Amino acid sequence: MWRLKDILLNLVGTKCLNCGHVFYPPKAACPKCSSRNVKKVSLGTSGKVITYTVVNVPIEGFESMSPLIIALVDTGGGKVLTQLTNVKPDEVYVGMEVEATVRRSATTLDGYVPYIIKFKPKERYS
Amino acid sequence: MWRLKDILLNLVGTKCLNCGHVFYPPKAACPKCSSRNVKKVSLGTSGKVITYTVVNVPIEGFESMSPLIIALVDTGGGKVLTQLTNVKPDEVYVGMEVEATVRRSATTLDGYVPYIIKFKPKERYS
Amino acid sequence: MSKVYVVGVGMSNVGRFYERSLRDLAAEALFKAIDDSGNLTPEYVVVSNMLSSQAEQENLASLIADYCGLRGSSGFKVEAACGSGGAAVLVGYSLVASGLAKVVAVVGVEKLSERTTPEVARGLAYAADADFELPYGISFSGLNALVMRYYMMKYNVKREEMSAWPVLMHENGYYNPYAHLRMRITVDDVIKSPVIADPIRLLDSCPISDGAAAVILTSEELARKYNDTPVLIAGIGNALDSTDISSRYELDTFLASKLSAERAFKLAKLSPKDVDVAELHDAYSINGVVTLEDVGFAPKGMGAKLVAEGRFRIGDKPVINPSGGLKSRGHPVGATGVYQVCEVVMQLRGDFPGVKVGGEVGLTQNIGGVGSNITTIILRR
Amino acid sequence: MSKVYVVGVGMSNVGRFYERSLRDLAAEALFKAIDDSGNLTPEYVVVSNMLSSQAEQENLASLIADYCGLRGSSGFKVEAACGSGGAAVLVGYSLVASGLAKVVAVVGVEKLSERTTPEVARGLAYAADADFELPYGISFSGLNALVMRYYMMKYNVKREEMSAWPVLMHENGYYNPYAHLRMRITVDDVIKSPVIADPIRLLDSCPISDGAAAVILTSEELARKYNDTPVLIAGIGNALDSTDISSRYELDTFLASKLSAERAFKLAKLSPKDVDVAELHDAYSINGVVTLEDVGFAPKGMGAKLVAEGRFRIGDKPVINPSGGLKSRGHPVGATGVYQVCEVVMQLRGDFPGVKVGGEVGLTQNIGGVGSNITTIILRR
Ligand SMILES: [Zn+2]
Ligand SMILES: [Zn+2]
Repeated sequence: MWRLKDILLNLVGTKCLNCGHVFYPPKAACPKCSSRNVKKVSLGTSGKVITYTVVNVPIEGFESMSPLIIALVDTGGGKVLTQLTNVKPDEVYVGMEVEATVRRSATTLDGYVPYIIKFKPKERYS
Repeated sequence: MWRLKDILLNLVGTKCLNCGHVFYPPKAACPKCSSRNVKKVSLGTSGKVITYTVVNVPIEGFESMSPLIIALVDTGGGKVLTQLTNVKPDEVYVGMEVEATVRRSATTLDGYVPYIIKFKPKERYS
Repeated sequence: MSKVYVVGVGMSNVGRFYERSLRDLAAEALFKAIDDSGNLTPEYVVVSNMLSSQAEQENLASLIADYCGLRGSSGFKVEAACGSGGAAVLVGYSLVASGLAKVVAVVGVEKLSERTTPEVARGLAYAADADFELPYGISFSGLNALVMRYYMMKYNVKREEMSAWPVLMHENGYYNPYAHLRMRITVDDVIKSPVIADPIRLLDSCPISDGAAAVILTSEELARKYNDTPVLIAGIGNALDSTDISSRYELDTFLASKLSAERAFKLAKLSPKDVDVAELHDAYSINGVVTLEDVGFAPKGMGAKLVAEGRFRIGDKPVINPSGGLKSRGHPVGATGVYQVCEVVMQLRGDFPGVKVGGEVGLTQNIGGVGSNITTIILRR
Repeated sequence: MSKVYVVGVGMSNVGRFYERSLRDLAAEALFKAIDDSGNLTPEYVVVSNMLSSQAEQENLASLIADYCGLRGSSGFKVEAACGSGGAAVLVGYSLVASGLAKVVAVVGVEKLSERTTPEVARGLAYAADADFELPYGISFSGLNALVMRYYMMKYNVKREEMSAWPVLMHENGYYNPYAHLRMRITVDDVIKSPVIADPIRLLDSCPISDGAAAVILTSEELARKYNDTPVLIAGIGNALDSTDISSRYELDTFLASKLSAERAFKLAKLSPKDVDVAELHDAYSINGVVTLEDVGFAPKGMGAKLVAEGRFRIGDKPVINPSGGLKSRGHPVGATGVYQVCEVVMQLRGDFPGVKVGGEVGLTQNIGGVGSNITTIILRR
């Protein structure tokens, strides 16, 4: 997991220099045009909820964080699967504006505690 | 593991009723003639060491039992992969006479402690 | 390309069998299939399975073949998450069509009842992206829930309409003696069932099951010689999409469902309107509805609505999931794609012991991941 | 049967790459192989891997294909324990020979350096019988040690004679820029190295490595059109023995080695004396020695003695493991069988960047388990 720290903490995606397509997670070639001429790009730190779910039946290791709010967030740059935090399940809606924040994930099965980007509701007046 | 309790504790193999071949572990058909006409048989409780090893580099979960003496024992009925116990590594030899005894294995990854048949040197005068 | 036929099928019951081992279930299915074929001896044993690593067992082809008296035969395991079964049938097809083998057994098996629900849920998430999705704790239900919410909003589909799918599945599965969950349910039952991953409810979800299924594949020559009711694999196709859901082009369609179906139809020189009976992969109601559209049985956005209007049941063309689908028959993960082929072959032969459809042309579609690995197979009497 | 050619090969270095991911290694190998083929686009991506479940990742075909810009292609994983790579090449062969695909990529990959040694040792034991062998704590080294002691006693083979194998491997691997362990060793080094599982010592054992290798397979038509140096897959065969060691007929021979080699030679219409160069699967010295005999390069009981007498090195026929074998090149478990094919193809083309053999006919043999799943491949210039 430590191998991925920079990518997970900076929301790094890939941009295709051939066709311009931007995608996350990063890949070695473009899914649209197969070009290997791609570069890493930052996806930005805010976006909108495209769709979301509230997971009541957790997978092993996430029991104590349950229920989890998982969302697909469009940052303008690309879509990111993420957790929402600082918000109650019934306050989330499609189209909600959110911004990135660093939080800890569940301990992995081998005892590592990864820090990852989650998203919280955008603060409008601060 | 509890599913296997009877088989592991009674050293049950299979005998082919078509060609007479006996084999362990038990199978649904005979490896020699493919007949499904097979029945469970007890392999007996004593035998001779055909070959053995002393494992110094343990797999996960067996660290505290290391070094393990593992042997292939011919019970007359069939060959059985097993652990030797009540004996030091440098006392084991090919051809050694051994007899079955019930011991505990290492805790499985999900926390179960299985009891299994191990073999110990045959006591000649008791 | 040489023709390949299914000449034997065998299934264990689907359920939770605490007292049975993986090899025991596999042997039941394989022996039944061999007997059904007129006692052909497989040269290859291709095994499909996803999660035997949770029971610390790999090398399944050797394990199962030797347990079943086939020492010295050939084989290996094929894995494509929940789509392993369909992929393995494709491999078996290619072994026969290439001439490498005359008789191939494909054995799908899964045995998970010894693991806890969170363990199995984590295992199923191995079909997702371990680096970029697993750290968020997303479950397989959760990933499909993202699709379901998106689809329902985009096409203005009501909860009542989505619920028609599981009701139909249980109506069909009620008559299937192999099925895991044999009870009828109502739309009201679905809507009141507990929320697993909003908007997915318990009765939108398939059970995770133990089970094994096997098919015997052979060449035209042997098929005619040993069997009165060979069923032709007229078309077969597989397609991949991203493992992650973030980089998908569309959330309301499975690219790999479309592509694999197009490939299978092209090979078979047939089209969706020719299909009499299909087994689709409804791990969740939303998968059934979306692939109904992607295969070409319903216009985009209309899948759930058409089911709610009464389409796709016995008497219609095509009939969808007379087995009860994953929802009622159950989902023995790596075996599911092989169950589907067994069921459709029996429908075309006329000896399926549940809801009977008949007809000339059948289709199966088996999904791995959230639409990331899909195999479509077209069978013809 | 249609002819199938290898027209592209690609390998990553073999070693322990803490900073690299599984998909990253796979992409390096796949891109190199595609470039080497003259830029053919694979329709199928067949992945071989044994233990990605230890990193909680399955569904590798989708993961790797999409990471490499091949969304919409077809594929799945093939697993046969440490023999996964050879089995995957066999599947790729059948996809091309059947006409299902014109261009197939087979990508072997393994990435274990993030796990501890006991974890990996337990994982490798998933190739054994989880019900009847794992409860005894037997390691993979231990199982092979049972074979080694039996063999040495039966044929009166001395420790010094057994040690000639790893010495030759390191002599060859020293010149292989891809190899994991590039150092020369002596018989004395072997005899004084620590005991892992008596009588197996550290220098009898291969390292467990990270690495990825890929081959591009295609039909005769495309091979001639796009490539100046296509290498024919003249023969291929796989065989299974029991997963457990208890029920074996013989301990000093691998039935599956013999059977798979016979099948491959028969298809190629060749015999062991025609082979110029071979890559055998020496996870331990004893495996190299036993399969040297079972393939037909040495009489039973004479394998170790002949190596100690100086046979099988450069200038002899056949030359065995000019790559350095698993002992020196390393053993990236599910990728090893694909590495072997890359290496022999390069030998026949004349562009292997280490010890060069040349010749017309090459052979690879890849073993899963303790001889329980073996694939033999015969390549011809
Ligand atoms: Zn592009
Ligand atoms: Zn028999």
